[in-house]
Amino acid sequence: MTFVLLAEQILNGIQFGIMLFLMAAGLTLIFGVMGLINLAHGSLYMIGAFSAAAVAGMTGSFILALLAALTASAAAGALVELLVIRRLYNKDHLDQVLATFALILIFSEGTRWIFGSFPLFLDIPDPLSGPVTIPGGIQYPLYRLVLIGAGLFISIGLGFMITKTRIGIQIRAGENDREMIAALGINISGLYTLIFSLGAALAGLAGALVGAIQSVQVGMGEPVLILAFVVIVIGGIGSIKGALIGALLVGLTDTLGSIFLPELLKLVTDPSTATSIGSSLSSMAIYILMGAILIWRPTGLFGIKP
Amino acid sequence: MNNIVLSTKGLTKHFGALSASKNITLDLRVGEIHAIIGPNGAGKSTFISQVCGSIKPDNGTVHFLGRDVTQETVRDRAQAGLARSFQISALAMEDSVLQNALLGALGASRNPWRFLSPALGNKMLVEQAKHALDRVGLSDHANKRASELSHGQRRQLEVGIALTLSPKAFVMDEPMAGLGFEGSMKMTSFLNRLRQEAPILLVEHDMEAVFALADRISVLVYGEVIATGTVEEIRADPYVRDAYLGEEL
Amino acid sequence: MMREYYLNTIILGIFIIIPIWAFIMDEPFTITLMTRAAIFALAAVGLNIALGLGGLVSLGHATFFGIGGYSMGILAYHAQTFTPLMEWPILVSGSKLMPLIWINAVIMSAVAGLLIGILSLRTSGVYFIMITLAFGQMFFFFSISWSAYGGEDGLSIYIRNSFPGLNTLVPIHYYTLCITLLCAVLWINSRLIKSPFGIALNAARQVPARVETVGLNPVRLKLAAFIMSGTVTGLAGALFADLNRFVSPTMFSWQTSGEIMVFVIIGGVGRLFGPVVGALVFVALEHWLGGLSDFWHIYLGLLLLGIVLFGRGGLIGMICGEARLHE
Amino acid sequence: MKLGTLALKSALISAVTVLSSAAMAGTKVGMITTLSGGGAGLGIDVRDGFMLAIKQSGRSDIEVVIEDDQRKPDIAVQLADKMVQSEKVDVLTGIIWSNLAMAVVPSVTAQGKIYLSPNAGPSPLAGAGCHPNYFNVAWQNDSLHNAGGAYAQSEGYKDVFIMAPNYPAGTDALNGFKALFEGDVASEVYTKLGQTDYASEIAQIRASGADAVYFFLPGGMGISFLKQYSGSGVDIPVIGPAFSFDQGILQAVGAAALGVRNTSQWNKDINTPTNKAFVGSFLAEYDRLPSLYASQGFDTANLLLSALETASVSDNIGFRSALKAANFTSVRGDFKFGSNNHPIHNVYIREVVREGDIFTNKIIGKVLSDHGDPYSKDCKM
Repeated sequence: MTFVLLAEQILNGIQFGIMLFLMAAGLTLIFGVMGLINLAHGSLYMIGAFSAAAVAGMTGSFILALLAALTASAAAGALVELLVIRRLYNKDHLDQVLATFALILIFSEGTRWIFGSFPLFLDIPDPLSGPVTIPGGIQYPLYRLVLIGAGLFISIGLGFMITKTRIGIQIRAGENDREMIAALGINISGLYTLIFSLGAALAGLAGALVGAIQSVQVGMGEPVLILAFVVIVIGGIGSIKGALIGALLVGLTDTLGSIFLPELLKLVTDPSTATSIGSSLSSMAIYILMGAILIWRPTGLFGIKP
Repeated sequence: MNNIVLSTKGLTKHFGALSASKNITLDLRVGEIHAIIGPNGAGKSTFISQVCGSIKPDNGTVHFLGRDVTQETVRDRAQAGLARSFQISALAMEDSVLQNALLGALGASRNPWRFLSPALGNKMLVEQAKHALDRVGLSDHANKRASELSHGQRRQLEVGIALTLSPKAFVMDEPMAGLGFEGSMKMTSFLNRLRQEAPILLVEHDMEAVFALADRISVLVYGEVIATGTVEEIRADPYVRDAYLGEEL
Repeated sequence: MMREYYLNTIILGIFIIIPIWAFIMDEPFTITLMTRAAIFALAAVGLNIALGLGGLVSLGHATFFGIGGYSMGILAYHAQTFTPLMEWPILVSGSKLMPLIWINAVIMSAVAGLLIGILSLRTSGVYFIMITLAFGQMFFFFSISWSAYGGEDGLSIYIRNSFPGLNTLVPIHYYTLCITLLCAVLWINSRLIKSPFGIALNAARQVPARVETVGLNPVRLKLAAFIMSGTVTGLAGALFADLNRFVSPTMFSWQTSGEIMVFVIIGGVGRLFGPVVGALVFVALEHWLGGLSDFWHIYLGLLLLGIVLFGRGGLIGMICGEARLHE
Repeated sequence: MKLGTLALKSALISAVTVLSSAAMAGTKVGMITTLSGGGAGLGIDVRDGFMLAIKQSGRSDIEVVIEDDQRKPDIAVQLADKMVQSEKVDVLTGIIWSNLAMAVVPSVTAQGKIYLSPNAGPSPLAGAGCHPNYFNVAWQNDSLHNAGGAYAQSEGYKDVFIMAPNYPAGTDALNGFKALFEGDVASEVYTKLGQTDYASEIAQIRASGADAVYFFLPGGMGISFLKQYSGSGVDIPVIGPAFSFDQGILQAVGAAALGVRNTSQWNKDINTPTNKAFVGSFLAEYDRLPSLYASQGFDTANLLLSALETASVSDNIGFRSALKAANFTSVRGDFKFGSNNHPIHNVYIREVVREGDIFTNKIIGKVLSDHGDPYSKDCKM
């Protein structure tokens, strides 16, 4: 295991984590402020990826594709919030899980109906394709570096928005005390719609950005959704800081686990078994991590104690 | 002093910078009603929660029946015979009044692990529950859903559940709230008789009831007991009048 | 509003009349569909113990469904290949006998329920939903890579396991077994609701603080409910595997957990026959809507959404109104 | 899910068929295949290839019932029950995936039905679990991986990085590769099934110093890997089985796949009249180039048709020997069944090229001739 390989893997883990954060940030905000579990967040990720792929296919422009992803997912988010989600705020978690599970079915089948069962493709724009050499002699795909940069930029922006702006103050007020924002005379339903479509836009952006290095297909959102849930549960639901740390933790555990676990096992057993068991363990690793953290701290790392 | 059933010594609890209880020392003796009064936010509920075990104190001890129970759970204390009624009704609202009372009887029997025989077919449990309902005047409502009870009736059921436990001491958080005049009168006379069965630590806002019932009164202000004494002593205490009773008297 | 009792009788009637009709008309596939509905119903009745009575929103009940399935798969696989299941410390061989498989499924699910329950019940609310989901995912990924028993490919059992006195390969015989088990569990469940345990559990769901102040342990009550719930769903898993003569990691997937939950919700949470109605409606929709449109999941989604938003208490709630008190 | 029942009934033609001795009562075929969800493209191609051959035969006494298994084993099993119990079919076919085949085939063959596999060839069904009612018209799963190993050997690669998802077909794939490859394995990596990001594996490839990469990543996994690989700057040559480079999927992979060598028993440029006619008529009928899967569906139907010429399905033993004779012209060229009813055929190496706007394959050489599978020795029937 050379330094170069290790450094590259850490970068991979960070890149994965940052993309998870874009998903998780929306989820955790929506839960923190509105108290809603949204399983359909993965569908918004998928909507972002499909809109980007469709627009890129028509215009050939990656920028337009990203804009389309943002607009489409934010619009879908706002629409869903107005039609369905706002009726769920006062219901229990069970109803929320079920209703948003129903939304997954509707979105997935609807997308399949419109775009068919075959995967779409979205290419990395030429200026961003290919590898670059970064200090330390590491060759790394430029696009992935851009993803890390973009993700960090958005995280900082989000942090700024939450701590410094009027909207952010309202959001934090809403997390602490829902009645308080009503007392402050803030238009709650407007604020809720705004937060929901902000979360949706972040998910859609993540879908489009990641879609360029993966295949864009129906059902792409659910695996990411589950990971994003793992992230916010580890971080503590409602905490943006927790989501960021949780996302990086999950990204690094997943990436490094799949490399180190087989290597570690090779010390005690033959290579073939080691690879096989090692990769099984690594696919369970983040869930084991999550289970362990919840058993240690039942409300996650930065969660509010009951 | 073996007529002391329940006592606290130096109970102290901080929530961040706020001290909810400061060095509270008081006791509850056989056959008495000891009332805790104080303005809103004085720390009465926090104190009761520490007595019953749902909040652990930072400092100080709770003794029940001569035993240090400070580290014991709510359940341990309940099983030892400490019965609590809640300020905000904690009832199984979807269930019938009788089922709520049955829960108490079930707790007293300490054996909920019976899976196939209907609880209503168990004579002993049902008798116990019905008897308790009878005593708090809810027999006519036994088959109503708890959610259909009036606010006052819910308070009565709270006390009824406590009764099924045949406890050694009661801790009651505002049992008169919402009872109305007649209800308050009935409850007052009921508690008056109940003290012979087991002493009552009573938190109450209804001063008339408190002065009618209490053998002793402790006044809690900002988490501190500023005075303890008989009704007359408390009425006469200028400090108490100043801090709390004000023009009410 | 119809009395729930009458509705339940009608539902049981459907489960008896349709298969008999199908048997007379020689429509074995209809019997297979009814068997599927009965097994799904059993799985959901299991979940309903945790969900409806205990208030435990478990998004990981596929764990038990899968454990039941693999109990059947592993035992039958060893019997089929004449290899011992275990040689040390004692020799254990596989089995193709259903009662043995069922007992094994129940015990394994109970053990899993105990372990998962103890850890998960430290949390509550959303965290509970998510930790049960995480356990489900652990089992899912483990089963995918457990190559000894087929991994992702799953295990195929060539001939359905046997039950003394019946030819289980005949659809009506196997159906009889499944419906008998379903009825037995429903009967136990109806007793359970009214038992001292049921009353205590019911209160533990609504007001855990009250349960604690009468000296009972609400977490332990919920744990017991979670274990019972798991064993019933595990039993259903063993039956499902035998219906298909096949087990695979799909049984562990979170979509399976979601579907079991959907059965309960469609029918009505906490209602004795809620899961049964839900499973029946689901299998019927799958069959009829699936025949009409490729995209039948859209309609299923809309139906679910309608029930959550507008129908309090699922289909049973819509027909019979609010649940009656258990008198 | 009933997508379409094709019953070509015409009084005139059926009168003719009644006269032809073989299939008096008509033949009912049940096709269970994947028509929705991930991997639907494969099922659609098998179906279209199969139905094209049935249509070209002009026979009206063959009814094909088609159902969608959604790539879920339990649905497939349920459909198989329905086909056998309710539709009462004589022959089953269509399954794409090995795990679904393992769930369905043993039980339907045990119930006396004929099963013709147009795609999956899991090793248990070729070895100890073989059955006289089971015929595989595509390949045994190892076939293309054996060829991958043989090709790497013939190219003189010394140190190969091999990779597959962590599931039985993945393990089989890598073992299949190693069977005919004598050089070193730089590293053997198992990825998660359904994995979409291969950054970590690509980093390992970069660090490994291997002189070639062999990978088996079916479906969307292959698309993701190739797109990421081509953007990573690693330029170690890549070899794989046909599955990730087939006609249906190549357009999604795009230029990233250009130049990749892959193994296949068929390609559209195999120069036989049968194949040319197939490619032309498929293009005319469906307005797209046929894929490997379409060719397998077409072969499967033609095998069935050839057997129906000489025997009736009701005569199980006679029909089986008619199938075993494989008296039809496969679009892949030479074809016969081995003792375990699995194909013995040639396997070629192809290269991904661009023809106008379309990415496609061309054959650049033959890797294995008359290749069977190693499991036939375990098959006792």
